[in-house]
This record gives sequence, structure tokens and C-alpha cells, in this order.
Amino acid sequence: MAALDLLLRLLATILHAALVFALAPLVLGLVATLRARLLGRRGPPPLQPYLTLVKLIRKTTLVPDNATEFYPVWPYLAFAPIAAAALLVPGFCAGLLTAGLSDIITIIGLLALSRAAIILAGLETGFGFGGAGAARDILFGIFAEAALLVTVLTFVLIAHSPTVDGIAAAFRDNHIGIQVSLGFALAATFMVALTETGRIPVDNPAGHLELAMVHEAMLLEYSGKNLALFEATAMLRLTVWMSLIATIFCPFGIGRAVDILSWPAGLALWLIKLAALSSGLAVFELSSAKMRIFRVPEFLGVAILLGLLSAVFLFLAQRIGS
Amino acid sequence: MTLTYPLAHALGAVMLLCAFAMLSQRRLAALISLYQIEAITLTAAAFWQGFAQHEINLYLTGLITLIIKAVLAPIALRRIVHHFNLIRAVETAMPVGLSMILGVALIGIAVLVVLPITVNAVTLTREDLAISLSIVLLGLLVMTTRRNALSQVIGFLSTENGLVLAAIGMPGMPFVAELSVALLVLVAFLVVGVFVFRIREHFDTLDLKGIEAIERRGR
Amino acid sequence: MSAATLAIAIPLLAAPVIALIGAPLTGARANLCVTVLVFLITLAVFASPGAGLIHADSLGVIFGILTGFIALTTAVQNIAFVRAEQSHGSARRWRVYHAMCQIMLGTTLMGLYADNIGLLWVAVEGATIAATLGVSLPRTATALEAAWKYFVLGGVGIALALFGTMLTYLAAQPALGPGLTAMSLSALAANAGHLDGALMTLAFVFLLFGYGTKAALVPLHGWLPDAYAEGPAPLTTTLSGPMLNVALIAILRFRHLMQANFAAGGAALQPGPFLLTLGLASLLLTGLSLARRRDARRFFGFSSIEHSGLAVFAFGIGGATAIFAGLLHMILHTLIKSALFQALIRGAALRGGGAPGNYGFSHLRGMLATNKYLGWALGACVFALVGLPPSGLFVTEFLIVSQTIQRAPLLSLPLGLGLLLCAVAIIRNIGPLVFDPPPAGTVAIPAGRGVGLVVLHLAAVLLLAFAMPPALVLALSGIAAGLQ
Amino acid sequence: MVACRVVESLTLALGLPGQGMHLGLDPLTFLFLLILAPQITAAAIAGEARSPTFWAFVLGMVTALLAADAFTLIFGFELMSAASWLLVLRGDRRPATLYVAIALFSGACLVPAVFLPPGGLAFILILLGAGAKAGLAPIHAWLPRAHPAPAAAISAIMSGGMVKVALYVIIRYAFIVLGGSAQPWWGMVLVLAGAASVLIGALRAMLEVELKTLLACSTVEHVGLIAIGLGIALRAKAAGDPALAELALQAALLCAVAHGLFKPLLFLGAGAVKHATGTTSLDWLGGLLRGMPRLGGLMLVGAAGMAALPLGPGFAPEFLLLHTVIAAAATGGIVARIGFAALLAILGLAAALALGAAIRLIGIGFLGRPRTLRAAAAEEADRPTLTAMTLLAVCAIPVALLPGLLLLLIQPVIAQLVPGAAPLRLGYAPLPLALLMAAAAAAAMLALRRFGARGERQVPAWNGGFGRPPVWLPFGDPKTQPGGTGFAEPVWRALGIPILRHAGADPGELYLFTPIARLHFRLTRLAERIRRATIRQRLAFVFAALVLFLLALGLGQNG
Repeated sequence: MAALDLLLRLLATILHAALVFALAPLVLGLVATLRARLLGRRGPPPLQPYLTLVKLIRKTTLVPDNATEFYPVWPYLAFAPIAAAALLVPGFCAGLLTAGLSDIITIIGLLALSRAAIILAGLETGFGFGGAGAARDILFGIFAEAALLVTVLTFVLIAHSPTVDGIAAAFRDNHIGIQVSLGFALAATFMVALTETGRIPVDNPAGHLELAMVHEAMLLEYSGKNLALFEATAMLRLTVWMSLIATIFCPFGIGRAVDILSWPAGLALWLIKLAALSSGLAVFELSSAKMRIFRVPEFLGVAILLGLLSAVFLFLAQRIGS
Repeated sequence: MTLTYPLAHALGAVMLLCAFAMLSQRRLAALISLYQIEAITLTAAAFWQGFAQHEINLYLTGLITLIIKAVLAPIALRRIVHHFNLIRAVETAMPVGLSMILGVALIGIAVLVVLPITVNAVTLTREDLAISLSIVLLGLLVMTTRRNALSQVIGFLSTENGLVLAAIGMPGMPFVAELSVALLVLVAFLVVGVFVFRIREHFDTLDLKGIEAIERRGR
Repeated sequence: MSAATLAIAIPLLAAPVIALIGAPLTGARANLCVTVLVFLITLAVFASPGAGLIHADSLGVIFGILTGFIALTTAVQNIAFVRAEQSHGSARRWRVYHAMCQIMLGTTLMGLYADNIGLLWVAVEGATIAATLGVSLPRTATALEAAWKYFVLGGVGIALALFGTMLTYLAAQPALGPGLTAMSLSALAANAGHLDGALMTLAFVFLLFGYGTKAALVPLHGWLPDAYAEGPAPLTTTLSGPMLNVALIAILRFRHLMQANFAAGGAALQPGPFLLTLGLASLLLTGLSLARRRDARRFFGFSSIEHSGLAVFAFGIGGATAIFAGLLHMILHTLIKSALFQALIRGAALRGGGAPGNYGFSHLRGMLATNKYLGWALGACVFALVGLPPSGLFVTEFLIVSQTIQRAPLLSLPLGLGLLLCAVAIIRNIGPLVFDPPPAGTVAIPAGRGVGLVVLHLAAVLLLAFAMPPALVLALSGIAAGLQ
Repeated sequence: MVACRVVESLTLALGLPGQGMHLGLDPLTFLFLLILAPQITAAAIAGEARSPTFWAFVLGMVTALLAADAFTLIFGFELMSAASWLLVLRGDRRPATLYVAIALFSGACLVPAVFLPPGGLAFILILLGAGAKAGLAPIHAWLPRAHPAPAAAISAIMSGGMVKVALYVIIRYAFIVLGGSAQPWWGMVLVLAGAASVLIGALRAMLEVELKTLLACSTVEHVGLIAIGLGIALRAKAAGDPALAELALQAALLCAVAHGLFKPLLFLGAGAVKHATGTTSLDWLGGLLRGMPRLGGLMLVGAAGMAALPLGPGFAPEFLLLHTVIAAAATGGIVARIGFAALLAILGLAAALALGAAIRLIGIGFLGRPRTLRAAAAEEADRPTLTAMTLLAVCAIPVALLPGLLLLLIQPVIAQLVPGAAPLRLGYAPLPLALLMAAAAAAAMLALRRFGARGERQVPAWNGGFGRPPVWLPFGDPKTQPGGTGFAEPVWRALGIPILRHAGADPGELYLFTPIARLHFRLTRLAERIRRATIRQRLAFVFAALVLFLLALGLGQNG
């Protein structure tokens, strides 16, 4: 029986990998299209990101003359951690082959590694825009990481398991139910996700105004294949965050890798969750405007306080409960 | 023997009176004469103790005190005063009234300290010890309340007299002590003399202001 | 005629003879010969300590050898000092100087070997007068002022000590009766229990003030910094180091009388608090006064006050280990301080003779550039004073602090503060003194064999502190147990 | 590690008269000797082998570690301080006095502490003494001043090794000597001090412009991390929870091992940069990777450690520490739990600040365009420095990729410190993670080569449409480049001003060292007035003291 389980889990992992890499551009396209439609514009087709990637791959790569030999390394160093994170975060079913590795701290580390690679790419050529974007990203990263760790505390303590896989399984099986602390944790995680993926309140993904851009500023010197990799990384990061939020906060219906019958239901629910989150993101982006750079630390300060509040309520509940 | 103690006390009391009077003197000449009276009383006390303890060296001490302290010292001091024509008043660092009160307090402390001593030494009673201790403390007080170098020296010599008075009262004290005290006086006198003339060359005045000015410059 | 009496008599008799020698250099050589002889005799004192007035007990023997050794190395350095200095000052002045050196040596040895408290007092008085004349030799206004200050404060101290000696004699009456035996230290120590406690306490206060002045404990320290800063350096600084030890040992002996009397149920008070107060006062005030000194000799004079204070503090704590640490501290400090002053004298000589202003830190800075060996030796000496490990004083300060913690925990706070203040103030000067760029126009000069002696001192310190020969350990702990 | 099972003890003839010095070897000592070994060999290779003071410094550290009795421990500790003081003095004289004042203060705290009966006061004194030397808050402001002063190899050993010896003393006393009477509040004190060090160290590391000062501040942060680990372990052990204690100790000891490797690497690199360009200020460097490629690569490894990025040497300790704090938040009273939650936020903040500092170090210093001619003309570092750095980098690889194996080696030490602790399995496996990432990168590379266009073209950088820089500014106008200060300016405005006040002074300096210096100045002025007293006044002092003593005597006897 163990061999069969192993085979099934391998199959599930491969399926998960294929799906994640395939769906990533679609999710980004879906968000962009929904935004345009809600504004009454026709907007780009949902498959536009695929076309952008193909266009960039076909272009010849231009390399600045004062680039060091690490110039081509940064795109891969940015893409690899996000790809690994994508494989770690369970999608349609828990218990993948990579379940043992999917420790929440490791995932935070991988996200940080990818962000570091992009920042160094920005500083690579030593021009003004890259430096400015890098400095802003560092600032946001400081508060984001603090908020993220505090919220992590909440659901690791509730689920009594450090791995995302374990948390998903725990939340699915012993029906935790609605808890106040989880509510605050969700809000905080949502704010951190917006900062990490560079969505509206923190950074305008569509905008090209040099003064305001953060993520795009660091990629100005990249083109062709390298830029394609960076774009793919951005798309994957959005999908990773969405499936992370989906897996932890609404895990009902996630299948089990060993039980093949539960896969279709898990797959369907996963797609629905992604679509719901994308539309939610589109609606949220329309309802708020981009903040000034130095308002973001306060925005994330609120996230840290929310995280602390969720921890406080968790301790109160545990104290009353136990 | 009945007369031994009371007479010794009387001489001691006279010396204490002179030491106390020194506190109030403003003029150098008066200070020197008071010192001379104190030295003469000390000589008498030495002779009397010699007679009472049948000790030959006490007579010798009395003789030395007479020659050096009672005669030579005052003459030399007066010549110095004349040489620098210092007849004018000696300014004291502390108001005279305050130093008198301090003097009384010192005598009180001397008595307080001596009370618990229970030894019934043959000739030296607790009162004698208290007297000599008081003279030593008063001598020091004179030194600390005078700005003039010469009056400080006289305060120092008054302390020496207190010491010799105590030494005389000690029964069977070997001779060594007295001799060395005398030696001290002699040498001290010599050294002081040397200084005074040196200071004279450098500061044209005996007053310590010259010396104190150097110190205030600080190094 | 025991070796001890011989050791005392030779320098005192040689003093007038040397005073007759005209040329300063021959005077210095004669002074060296006499000192060599005296050093050999101090080694022989171990065999025949003498009886009666002059009787050297083991404590006296050890410190006698130490004094002889210090005098020897100073005399050797003195020749180079005199050769560099003989142009200043009249021949008469040099004759008085060499005579005073011999009198200082003689009186110090008498202070160590005397068994009679009267003779001890005479020795201390003689040393004070010799030092006073020594300080006044340069005839400058500041030297005169220092000498006058030395005479007044020293004289008062001597008077108080005499009064204390007489009171001790009086307190010994009930036990030893009239006559010489009542003044013999060994007899007093033998039946300390039967002394009159109250009188002995009064005597102890006066003795503490008298010999405390000579040991330069705060508030009686006024004379030392100026005396160290004026006058010919070998006499006023190096030779007067052992004199501090004589006063400290006197205080230790009288403290023993009090402690034994108190232990035997006599009326005497505990001597500890008196000593601890003076010791702490010395540590804390010198710690603060060291911070702003600009003249090297005055600076290290204050450091001597600090170390006397630390030794008295150790005696105040009491107990065999603390006293052992105190004695070892005195030995090591004397060796280090004399090495340091000899190095300073050599340094000043290399930097243009011992004129009064020559010992300023700004004048002596950057010694490394003048002579590499002397620079490092000077740095090592100053470092040895601080008590960080490679220096021997670390062992003694470790023992003293550990005993303080166990016997009087609250006092470890001011002790630690005092040690910290002094150490930082001293170590701060190594940088400028050794490694700074030298004043303009200094050129590298070979220093000759003077540096070898300094290194010899430091080697002796390291040997005594970290690898003390067992025989000396037994002797010193025996003494410490005896004087507990 | 088996060799250190048996506890040898050796008595030397030196030491206290008649008692001699005792040396002993046990797992804890063996681990810290293991931490020191690579650094000392690296420093020796990098050119310090000839200086006797360096070997005295090493002797001091080794004696302190091997010491089996209090005298030898403090002898080694102070010998280490004395030798390093001389090296700091020869490097740069200004911080030497502050450095030796702290060294003497730590000695003054340790000597009484070892003789006090086991209890709270002894622990506090040990913490003050050893903590001051380790750069633990509140006595930490001297470390960023003193460590950059000596030569690079020496500051490498000071930051990498000496700080560890100080922490070793804390461990030795908190867990073993005073272990029996340990209280939970001891752990909290250590955690509080650690948290303050982490926050201030990380923030200053992000804001400093001088390279070596930046690294020294990062040392303060890592000391804080280790102290937090030790604190939680101490508290858990006192509260009877060996599992949490073991996890915390694993975090602390692994952090010590990792920091002992990458920090000396970075310091040696900083020394090479100073040798090549004559300066360590980030505003004057830039584009060094072109002139010094191998040094750049090695510095990248060190920076990965400092930034605690996955697959780097620094991630495993950070990983364990975060899990320790999360587990600790599940124990204790409500206030302690909220405290640990806040601590987690601080650790997150500090991790990101450290990441920022590392990126700034590499990005501003090595990447980009040179800001000065010296930076442009920098040649590769000399062979000994590179060999030393490569040695450290090679030693860092097992810590980065095989932390599980290293924890097995540390297990005997933990068993010695917390008896009865079952070995825990590490949840972070870098090798499979690395495989995963390599597979993804290979797949991407294959896809791009298969479908992508061939060839690349060298073009002048776009730089947002700026024209070619003028002839007299061959490397472009420095004003348009991100500089060291400019890069940190956003963090300065957001965090620097509230915590470090406008003067940018370290709180440890502002609220501790400056007031003490002012008090010392006022006291010395008072002492000066006493010293300048006239003869008569000095006589008055003597006379007053005599009268006081007589009064005390009189009252004592009659009272």
C-alpha cells in the first residue's frame, strides 16, 4: 500500500506543479480584466500575460555595458525560490511529496530570498531608479516581515503544526470554526500580501510613473528573457500568496493526496477560491488609491497591531478554553 | 608624696591656659611670649617630675627644655620678627570667637576620649593625659587657623610642649623619647630657619600668600 | 654587632663621609659601592637578625631585602642620572644629595629592623627630614613650596605618631611594667591581650594618623604629590617608595596589637573600620584626582597613594589571605613603581635632562620614537600598575576583592569603583606616553643598559605574582597568619 | 565530539601563589574551541601570525575557555581584554580608553560574582560583566566604536571569537555553576537584554555608513539573538520544560557557530576593501565587483549569512529561534505570552533590517558604478586574505547545507546543559529545498533557451532616458546614483528618528555613557578643587579627620 500512496502523492505533486505554473499568468490576467470590466472598459483579454511572456522571450536581450557578471544570475535567483514556494504551498490537495518541507518559516524565507534577488537586481547597474525602488522595497519589507511573523504565530499555535500542509489538514479536519483571532490574522495577512505582491494601496502594478513605482523601478534595466523571468516571478508570487491565503483561511474541501477520489472536488474548489480571491482583489483595488510612500509604514503598522491583537485574543481564548 | 599630683596638675593647667590663650592672640610678639611662658612652666614640670620620680634624665630633659625651648627659641623667633619687622597684627583664617569655641570643644573631646581609660599609672592620672592631649590638639588648632608661617611654627612648637609634658608624666619611660623630642625641636628649628630666609629671598614676605598663590596656579 | 645593625649603621656612617666627596660623579660611584655592600648585608640579615633594640623578624627581613634591591638598582641608574644632571646645581648640592640618599636608605632599614617602637619612630622622623632636605635641593619656588608643605604636614604627622608611641608605652604598663621591654614590638605582640584596651585604641588612632601621613593615606596625603614632583627624582621618588612600606608595616603591626587585644576580649575597638575608611578614601579620591594630571611624577605619586590605600584596605578587611594579599601587593607595587620611575628618569634624561618641566606628559610623549626598548619598557611598567592580567597586581587585586566579597560584601562596591577609576585614569596615558608622535626634533638615541634593570624589575614582579617559589609562599603566609 | 566525553583536568604551576591554575575540557568548552579554531587560523593566514600580541589575545581566549576554576577563567578573560586593548590602541587610539574601561568594568563585575553564593545577585553580576564584554544591551554602544579600530583580522576575531567567549561565560555560569538555583526571571532578563540588542543592533547596522561599524552593529544584533535563545532556554529549564529549553539552546549555539564563521569573513573582506580603496565608507565605494570579483563572491556568501537567507549559513539559527519564540509563546502567563508575541514582531523587524543591511553592503558597495577613482581602480585582494576568506566560506558550507548534522554534533553540549532532553528533528532541510530550486531554475533556463531568441547585445544602460554622463564624470554623476546614506534614508525617517533621536546617537550612548561621562567630569573638577587646597587647608583636613576619629572613638567606647 505504501508504494501506491507514494505513487499517488508523486502524481498529485506533478499535477499541482503543472497547474500552478499554468494558472499563474491566468490569475494575473483575470485580475486585470476584471478591473477593466468593472470600470466599464473592455480591458485586455485574460490571456494577455501569456502573450507578454511569449513576446518578451522572443525579444533579444539587451545587457547594460557596466553590468557585473551577476547580471544574468539575479532573474534565476528571483524565480527559483518562488517556484519552490509554489510547490510547497498545497493547492487542490494536501499531503504532497513536498509536505515535509513546507514549514511556514521556510516559505517566508524563500519569499524574502526572492525579494532580495530582485532588490539586488535593481542595484545591479547603479542607476537612480533602481536604487530608489530598492530603498522603498526594503522599507516595506521591514514592516511586512514583522507583521507576517506575528500573524504566523496565531495559526501555528491554533493548528499545533509548523508546516502549511499540517495547518491546512488541521483546519480542515478538526473544524476549528470561526475564531476572532483568525479574523484579525486574515486581515493582517491580506495587508501583507498586498505589500509583498505590490498591489494598489502600496504600489501601482499598472502604473509607469517613475516617482511612484517600487517593483517596476528595479527591473528597468532588464529586457528580453531576463525580464520574462522577472514577470513570471511576479505572476507566480501572486498565485502563491493567493493559494497560501486560500489554504490557511478557507481549507474546506482540500483533497488528500493519497485518496484520488477527493482530487476533483479539491481541484474545483481551489479554482473557485482563486477566482473569488482575484475578483475580491480587483474590487479592493478599485475602491482604494495608491498611498504615499511614507504612509505605507503606518499601513503595515496597523497590520502588526492586528497580528498582535490576534495573538492576544488567541491567548485569551486558550486561557479561557484550557 | 601627697604634694606630687596636685602640683603636677597645677603646672599642666598653666600650660593648658597658655595654649588656650594662644588662640586669641593677634600679634606675633604676644604669641612668642605666651610660648615662652609655656616652655618655662614645662621646665618646672620636668624638674618637679624628676624630683617626684627620682629620675636623673627628667632633670636632664628639664635642662634641655630650659636652654633650647625657653631661651634660645624665643630669642631666635624675636630676631626673625625684628628682621622682617613683623610687629603688625597676624590675620587669622578664622574669627577668633569661633576658634575659641572650637578650642573648648577640643578640650571636651580630649576629656571624653580619656574617660574610659582605667589604668592607675603611678604618677600619670587621667587628668594629666587629658591635659597633654588638649595641649596637642590646641597646638594643631593654632596651626590650622593662622595664615602666617611663623605663627604656624609656634603652634607646632606648642604641640611639641604638649608631647614633652605627656612624656615627662610617663613612669620609667626610657630616656630615648625625650632626647629625640629635643632633637626634633632643634632640627625643626634649624630647618624652619633655613626656610624662612629662603622664603625671604623669594617672596619678600613671611606671609603664606606667596606660597598659596603658587598652589592655586595648580599643576 | 648583628648584620641588621651593620646594615643600618653603614649607610648612616657613610652619609657624612660621602658628603665630603667633591665631584658629583665620584660621589655617585661611592654611593653605589656603599649600596652594593648594604644590599649584600641585607641578604645576610636572614642569618643574624640581631637582638634587643634591632631585631629583624621575617617580615623585616623580606622587606629589607626588597629595600636593598631597590636601592641597588637606583644607585646604578643614579650614575647615569648624575652624569646627565651634574651641570645643574652646585657641587655642594650634589654632596648633600648623596648624603641624603644614604640617610634615607639607613633610616628605612632601621624602620624595618627596629624592634623598639621608639626607634621605629626615630627612623621615620629621620627619613622625613632627609626627604624634606632632598625636596628643597633644586632651590626653585615650587621645590621650596613642596618642601615647606612636606615639613609642616610631615612634622604634624611625626608629632601625632610620637604621642601614639607614648600612649602605647603607657598602655603596656599593666602587662610589661616600666622600662625598655614595654616598647619592644615583639614583647607587645606576645601579650597584646593584657594591654589596656581603651588606651591602646586611643594610641592606635594617633599611630594611624602619624604613620598614615608617612604612608600618604587620604586625607593625610597632601605632601606626597608635590614631594614626588620636585627634587632630584632618584631620591624623592624611587628611594621614598620603600619608606611607604615602613609606614604600612608599622600600621599592620599596631593593627595586630588591636586585633589580638580585641580577640582576647580586651576593651580595644575593632581596628577594621578605621583602616577601611582611610583605604577607601584614598582609592576614591586618587581615582578622581588622577584624571587631570599633566606632570608624570605627580601623576604616579597619586598612583602610589592609591596603592597604599589598597594595602591598608586589605589590612582593614583582615584574615590571613587578605593580609597576605596586602603584603604581596606592597612588594609588587614597590618593584613596579621603582622600575617605572627609573624608566621615566631615563626617558627624561634622553629628552634633554631632568629640568623641572621635563616630566610633563606632553614633553615625554611618544617615547617609542626616542628609544624602542625604553618605550616598550615604560609602557609595560605603566600597564603593570593597572592590574590587567599579564601584570602581577591582578593576582593581589583578585585576592583582595574576593576576600572583600566574603567578609564585607557591601564594601566591594566602593572598592570596585575606586579600582576602576584609577585603572582607567592610568591606562589612558599609555597611548600618548608611548605610541603618540613625539614632540618636534626628537631623534632616536640608544638608551644603554638602564632599560635592562627596568625589565629585571618587571620579570621579578611576574615571577613573584604568578610563580612564587614555595618557600616564599610559606614565609609570607606564616607572617600573614601571625599578624591576623 | 566523542573525544570530549572524558573531562580532563590539568593543574599548572602558575596562578595564585600556592594554588596554581586548573584547566578542564568538557563538551561546552570543546564546542566553543571549535567555534574559535577556523577564525584564528583564518586570521593567522591573513597576516596576523607574526604579532605576539595576537597570540597573547588567542592565549587569553583559550585559557578562559579551558579554565576549570574562577581565577583561571577571569585571568584568561582579562588577558584577552588586555591584549585586544593593545591591538585597538595600535589601530586607532580614540576608542581605546572606552574599550579598556568596559573591559575593566566587566572584570570588576565578574570577580565579585564568582565568589557570591549562587543566587540572583551572582547571576546579575555575571550578566553585567560578561554581557558588557559581549556587547549586550544596555552596555553595547562601545562595540561599534571599538571593534572597527584594529586591523581587519583582529576585529574579525574580536567580533567572531571574543564575543563568543563572553557568551560562553554566561552559559557556563547560568546553566552549570549557578544552574541549581536558576529562576525563571533570569531568563526573562536575558531575553529583554537580547531583544534590545537585536533591535538597536539591526537598526544601526542598516543606517551606518562605515563598513566595519556596520558589521560591528550586526554583531550586537547577533549577540542579541543568541541571548534571546539562551534566555528562553534558561527560563524553560527553570520552569521544567526540557524540550523548549533544548530547542532554544539549539538555536543559540547554532547561531553562535554560524556567526563565528560569516562575521570574520565579512570583516576580512572589509579589511581587503580598505586596503584596496583606502576607505570603508559605503558612500565612497561602488562597483568593486568589477575590480575584485573573487572578494565580491566571498562577500556575497558572508552577506547571505548576515541576512539569514535560506540556503545561507544564517537561516538555520533564525529558523530555530523563530520556532523557539513561537513555542515559548505557548507557555507561561498571559503577560509573558504577549511579550513573546511582541518579541516575534521585533525579530521579524530585525531580520528584515539585517536583510536590508546585507543588501546595502553588497548592492551599494560591490554592485553598481564606482563613486570614486580609488573604487574604480581597486585591484583584487591579496592572496593570504582570499585564502583565509575561502577557508571560512568552506567551513560555512556545512552550516548552510547540513544544519541537521551540525545539531547532532551540538547534542552532547545540550545534554550537558539541559539534562534529560530528547534530541529534536530539525524542520528545515536545505538540500531538498536546493534541489527543488535548482530543478525550477534548470527548467526555466531550458525553456528560455529552447523558445527564446539567441544572442545578447551590449548597450549603454537605459537609466530612464538620462543622456550619457559628461566627460569629467566618467562614472556618471554621483548625485544620480543611490549612495549608502541615501539608500538607508527611508528607514532612517521611518525608524531611525523615533528610536535614535535626531542626533543619530545610540540610545546606549545617549542614556548611559554620556551621563556617566558628565558625572565623572563634575567629580574630577571637585577633586581638583581639593587638590589645589593650600597648606593650611590641608592641615585643616588632617585635623578635622583626627577630631572625627577621636569623636567616633569616644562615642564608640562610652556609647
